[in-house]
Amino acid sequence: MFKKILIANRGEIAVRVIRACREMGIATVAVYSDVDRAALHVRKSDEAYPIGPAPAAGSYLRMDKILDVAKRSGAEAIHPGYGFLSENAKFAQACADVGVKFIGPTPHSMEMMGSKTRARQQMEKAGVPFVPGTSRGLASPEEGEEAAKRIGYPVMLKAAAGGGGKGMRLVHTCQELRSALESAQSEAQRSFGDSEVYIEKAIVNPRHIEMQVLADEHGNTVWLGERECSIQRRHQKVLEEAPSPIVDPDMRRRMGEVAVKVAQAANYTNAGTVEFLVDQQKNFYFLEMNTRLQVEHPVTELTTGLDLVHLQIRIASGEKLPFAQSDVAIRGHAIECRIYAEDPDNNYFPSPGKITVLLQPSGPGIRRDSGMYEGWNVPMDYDPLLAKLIGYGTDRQQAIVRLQRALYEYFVAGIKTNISLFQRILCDADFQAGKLDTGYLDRLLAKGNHAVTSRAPEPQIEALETIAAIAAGLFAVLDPASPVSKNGNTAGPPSVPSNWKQKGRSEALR
Amino acid sequence: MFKKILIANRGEIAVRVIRACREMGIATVAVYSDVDRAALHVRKSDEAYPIGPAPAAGSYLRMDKILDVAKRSGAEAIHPGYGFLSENAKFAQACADVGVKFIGPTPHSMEMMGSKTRARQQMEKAGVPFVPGTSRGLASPEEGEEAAKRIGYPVMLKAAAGGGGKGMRLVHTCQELRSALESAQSEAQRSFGDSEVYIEKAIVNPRHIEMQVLADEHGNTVWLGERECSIQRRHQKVLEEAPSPIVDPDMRRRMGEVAVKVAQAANYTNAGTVEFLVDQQKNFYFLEMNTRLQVEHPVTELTTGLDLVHLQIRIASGEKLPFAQSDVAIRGHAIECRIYAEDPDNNYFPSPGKITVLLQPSGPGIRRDSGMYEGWNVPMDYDPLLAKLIGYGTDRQQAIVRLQRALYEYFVAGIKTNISLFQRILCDADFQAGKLDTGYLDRLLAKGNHAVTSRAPEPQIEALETIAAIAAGLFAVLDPASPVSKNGNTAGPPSVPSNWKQKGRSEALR
Amino acid sequence: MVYEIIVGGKPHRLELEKAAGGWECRFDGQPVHIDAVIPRRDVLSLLVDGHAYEIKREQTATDLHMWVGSTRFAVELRDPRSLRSRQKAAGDEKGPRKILAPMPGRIVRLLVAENSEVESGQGIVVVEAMKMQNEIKSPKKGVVKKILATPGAAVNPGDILAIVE
Amino acid sequence: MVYEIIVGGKPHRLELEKAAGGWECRFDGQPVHIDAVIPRRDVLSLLVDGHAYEIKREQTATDLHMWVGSTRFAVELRDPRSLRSRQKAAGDEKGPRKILAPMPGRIVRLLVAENSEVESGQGIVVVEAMKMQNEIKSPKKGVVKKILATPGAAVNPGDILAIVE
Repeated sequence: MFKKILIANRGEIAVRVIRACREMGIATVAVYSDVDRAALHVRKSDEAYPIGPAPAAGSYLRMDKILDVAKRSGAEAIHPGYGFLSENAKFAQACADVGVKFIGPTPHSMEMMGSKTRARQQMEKAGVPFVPGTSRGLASPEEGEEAAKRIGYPVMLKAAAGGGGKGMRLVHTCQELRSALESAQSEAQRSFGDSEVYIEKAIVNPRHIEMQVLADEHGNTVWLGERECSIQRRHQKVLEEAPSPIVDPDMRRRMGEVAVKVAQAANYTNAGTVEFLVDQQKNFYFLEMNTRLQVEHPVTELTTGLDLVHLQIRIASGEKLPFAQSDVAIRGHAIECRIYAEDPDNNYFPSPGKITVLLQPSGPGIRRDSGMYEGWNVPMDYDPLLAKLIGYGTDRQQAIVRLQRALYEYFVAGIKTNISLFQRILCDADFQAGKLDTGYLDRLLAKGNHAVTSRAPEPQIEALETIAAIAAGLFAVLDPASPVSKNGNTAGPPSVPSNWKQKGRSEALR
Repeated sequence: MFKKILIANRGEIAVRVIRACREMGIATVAVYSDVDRAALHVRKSDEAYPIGPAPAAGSYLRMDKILDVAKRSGAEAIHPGYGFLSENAKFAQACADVGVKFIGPTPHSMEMMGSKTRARQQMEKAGVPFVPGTSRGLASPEEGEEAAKRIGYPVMLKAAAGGGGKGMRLVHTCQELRSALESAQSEAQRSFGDSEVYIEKAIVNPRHIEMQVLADEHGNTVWLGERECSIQRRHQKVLEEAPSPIVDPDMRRRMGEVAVKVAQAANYTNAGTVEFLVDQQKNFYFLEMNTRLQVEHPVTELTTGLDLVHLQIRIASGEKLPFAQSDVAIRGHAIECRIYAEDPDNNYFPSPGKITVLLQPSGPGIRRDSGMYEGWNVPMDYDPLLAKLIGYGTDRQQAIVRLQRALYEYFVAGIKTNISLFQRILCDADFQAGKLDTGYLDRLLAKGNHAVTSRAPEPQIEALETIAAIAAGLFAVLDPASPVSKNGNTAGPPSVPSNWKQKGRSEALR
Repeated sequence: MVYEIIVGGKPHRLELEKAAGGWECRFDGQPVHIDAVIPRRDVLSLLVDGHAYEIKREQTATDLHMWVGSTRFAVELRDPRSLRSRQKAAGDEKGPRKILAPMPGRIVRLLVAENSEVESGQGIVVVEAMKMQNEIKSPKKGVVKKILATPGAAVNPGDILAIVE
Repeated sequence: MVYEIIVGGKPHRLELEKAAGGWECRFDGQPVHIDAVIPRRDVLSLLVDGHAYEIKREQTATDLHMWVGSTRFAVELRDPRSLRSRQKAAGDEKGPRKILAPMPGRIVRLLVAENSEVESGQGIVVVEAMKMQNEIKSPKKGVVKKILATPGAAVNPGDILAIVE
């Protein structure tokens, strides 16, 4: 087993990996950018080294600096977390070159899965079901029109190197195809330096369901159950659960077997996730493979009783999987809420800044993986994931009510968070009925961003307003920090909400 | 289902029940004594009413005041938690008399189990195995000598109304018996107003293992697996786990079946626990039944995936058990540490007072049920249980390392806690090997109350001393709250550690 | 102690007087007995006629909010004895309007030049934070009198980015 | 900044000087570069040559402790510029000794009368807290000069219960 591991990441996932290492008796090495000196992962590690300025390109993405720290500190392995360098085959190769174990798959597997068309070709050989379409880039508009005619409209154009919605176009008719293809290709070229675009049948209202797999370096591969990840906004997952409300044991086994086939076809090792699109008839199609630990791995941990990070480390150190497929059983239900620093009242703008008050939930059925603390200044330079709140219950209903209770206890002041969004989702009738697809969240938000208050009856709101007013007065009297006439500011915030556009918010987080 | 429940308790268990009620959409009514106005259970409830002065006899034990609050607030049911009125059959009867549902068994079942001799007689009829001895009080010393001769020395004298070690005497020879019986009888009379004492074969180095049962009001009774509770100090449990390291599936099933038989013989309803003594040959003997929710119920919740408080409330509202015995499966391993306000460096003196700093652990496999918060003044009037830290893992080893990690993160300043004791237990070789009995903890403590530091190699300690010294200086410079020359106090704490005697620390907590 | 408090758009008068076991209050003249405790900074435990409320206070540079449970209320609090009075920014449609940074971030680019005419809702400047780009828009039709934002520069919430008149 | 610090029974001299990216320290004359941050009150994150330490400070009326990870160190800190100097309680075996309450509690009963002779370790007074009774004992053989504890009364940590001479 390794004696020391470097964690090439920050935030909640760095803390999560540090905890696993401490549990396994492994010393930890943190790296941090200039704005992360006081971050939780630095506080919790055994060693910590600065690697550069705030922008990730100068620090968390700098392979040379990270490998230099590994050398200096004597770390024998590197855990990349998710995002940053986690799916960078070059980094995995660079680790191998200097004799540091990369905790993840081989560079070869990562490269194969890095290109969507290459992965499709490989999976086609292995007999994996995927959405009808071409497995190669379109050479001409004519080729595209022909393929679209064969598979039937609507079709989706996708960048081979893509992700995060870039280089993607939904095309409904033959007339639209040519211009859509041109713009997809140029966007793909701009975004990824690769204009390759292929075509797929567009699945109407698909679900996004993924299967966790784990493979050791001795040829054993197992699946650990699916995660329902259909609740997304701007191609960004917001809430995930396991099991999926629509997957029964037979479908789970079939998906699991396909996922294992995918992993084996790629000679995959360590933890990985096979993503599927699922149509309304519950047909599932291979979408892509994520060659790293996912943000949402805790829901699988809670329903299987396993610790995926422990297992990642054991696999990387050469151990065999300590259990067989037949030992894996799914019990209960788990739901994860991604607590983001963003403002639900203002079109989910990012909201970095200082956390002035933090009340955190705990108790039965609640797991909290967090990278924040009261007094911490959330930097503006990274993605806005602050923490994950995961509820577990005997069944889905109990997981929901436990999360509702925990969200009620969760309070963050100083910055905005999306906590109220989860309260909306969890009490929504469609969500409770499990009627989900990737358009679900946009539809919910389109209903109007009602504050939670607006659902309460009017007299109750008035009563609570009275309480709020009395409380304001008592705070002023009892708590010396309270400023009276604080609102004398003539400027005020801009009264017209601006529109935010996403610009490649970390695909890593999907 | 009930619309409103009164919680006749305080501390972590009141918070735990309030959370369950919120999850079930039930309004909560808290009661509090004068020193508990700022307690967490008052902060978290929907309604709260004062019921008197700090001493429990004037507040939490006052049936009249509590029932008055139930009436005023319109609560339809009362959850008694553990301790206080939870095993008081008169209170259960008084609730029934005014039409408020007591969430627990009937007064009749409670009374039957309240007397150890009466329970023995009843269980004898039902064919339950228990330690050889008399099931009636001894009428004379001669009767005692005769019984002891029949069952063989060593024997244990026990008060019928007993608990907490009161009225108990271990007798090794015939010569000691007479005077031991006299002193046990007079102690039983003084402690319980009842001098009845019976005799049992003394089990050498027994384990204390208990079985959780659950019975609805429609005749269905199930067992939910055992808990190993052998780690005790002064008859007070300190750390519990599920499953027991020595119980295999067959033994579990046999103990479970006996426990169900015990419950059925008492017409038992709601949650209860059947305690067994287990000898070195793994024979188990009925000891007593606890007619309430136990402090250590979370370890059963984690290994079964069930929520016992939800189930208690559903049973009390008349629902049938939502599962059958065959649906119950034990998975993984859970260990609970009871965090007490007591000073491990000073013979585990109680340590009430203000919590000035509180850093609390979370993350994978960690459940924290707590009644404390930073800034809270822990009153001196109640038992010292502050919180429970429960670790869950795929197996016992993983539960241990996760707890060690979480204990490392746990920090309480201002008062003393027994956190370091758990670090000692969890890294002890006998504990790790599962070699436990009720004398285990006394033996461990007798090895000398080494601070955790004393196990580190000397150079490491010196290095850490240097860090401590530098830190003290930097605190003084950076943190304005730091007082220099704080130690100018001429008095200092008493230099001779005093000896503490237990005086009936809440048996409730067993 | 007397406060004027605006909540839900309506002004209220709150009188607080310390009494045995709590506070005697008058809220818009109505008497209420309140038991209040601050268990920790910015958290208030209120008991009103048996009902228990945990209220959290959130203060930013510009706003004061009270969270009653999970429900947030914007509150304005004035001590009538204080000389300061609040200048309403509303109704200010005619004059020059400052465009402020809504969060910390970095200026990515300017979308208009000084003295150009802009429509209401037209983008003025792009600010990036947390991997997202935010187009800050003009609150009104008018002329961009001044641009204070510099591409590449860091901004803090409340910093003036531009002035439209 | 210069401090005299006693830890592990030994005195040390600590010089601290603010420097680029941290502090230049001299610990007993040895130079060390330290990077220090206080993420929250009473918590200090130290980086020393790559090694990371989280130190918690615990202060009571009488003691100052540093927790390095899970290990606690009693520390005495003196600013040599300060006029106050610490009077050592140790070596005080000969004079009168105050017996102090070690925690908040209630006096249950007195075990001796004023002016009675007591042995070292003999119980003087019983204090109850958290359902446990604590016999507070004499630290030395001598005569109970004064008893300040009254049965039924509440005591706070550090309150003088009796004086033995």
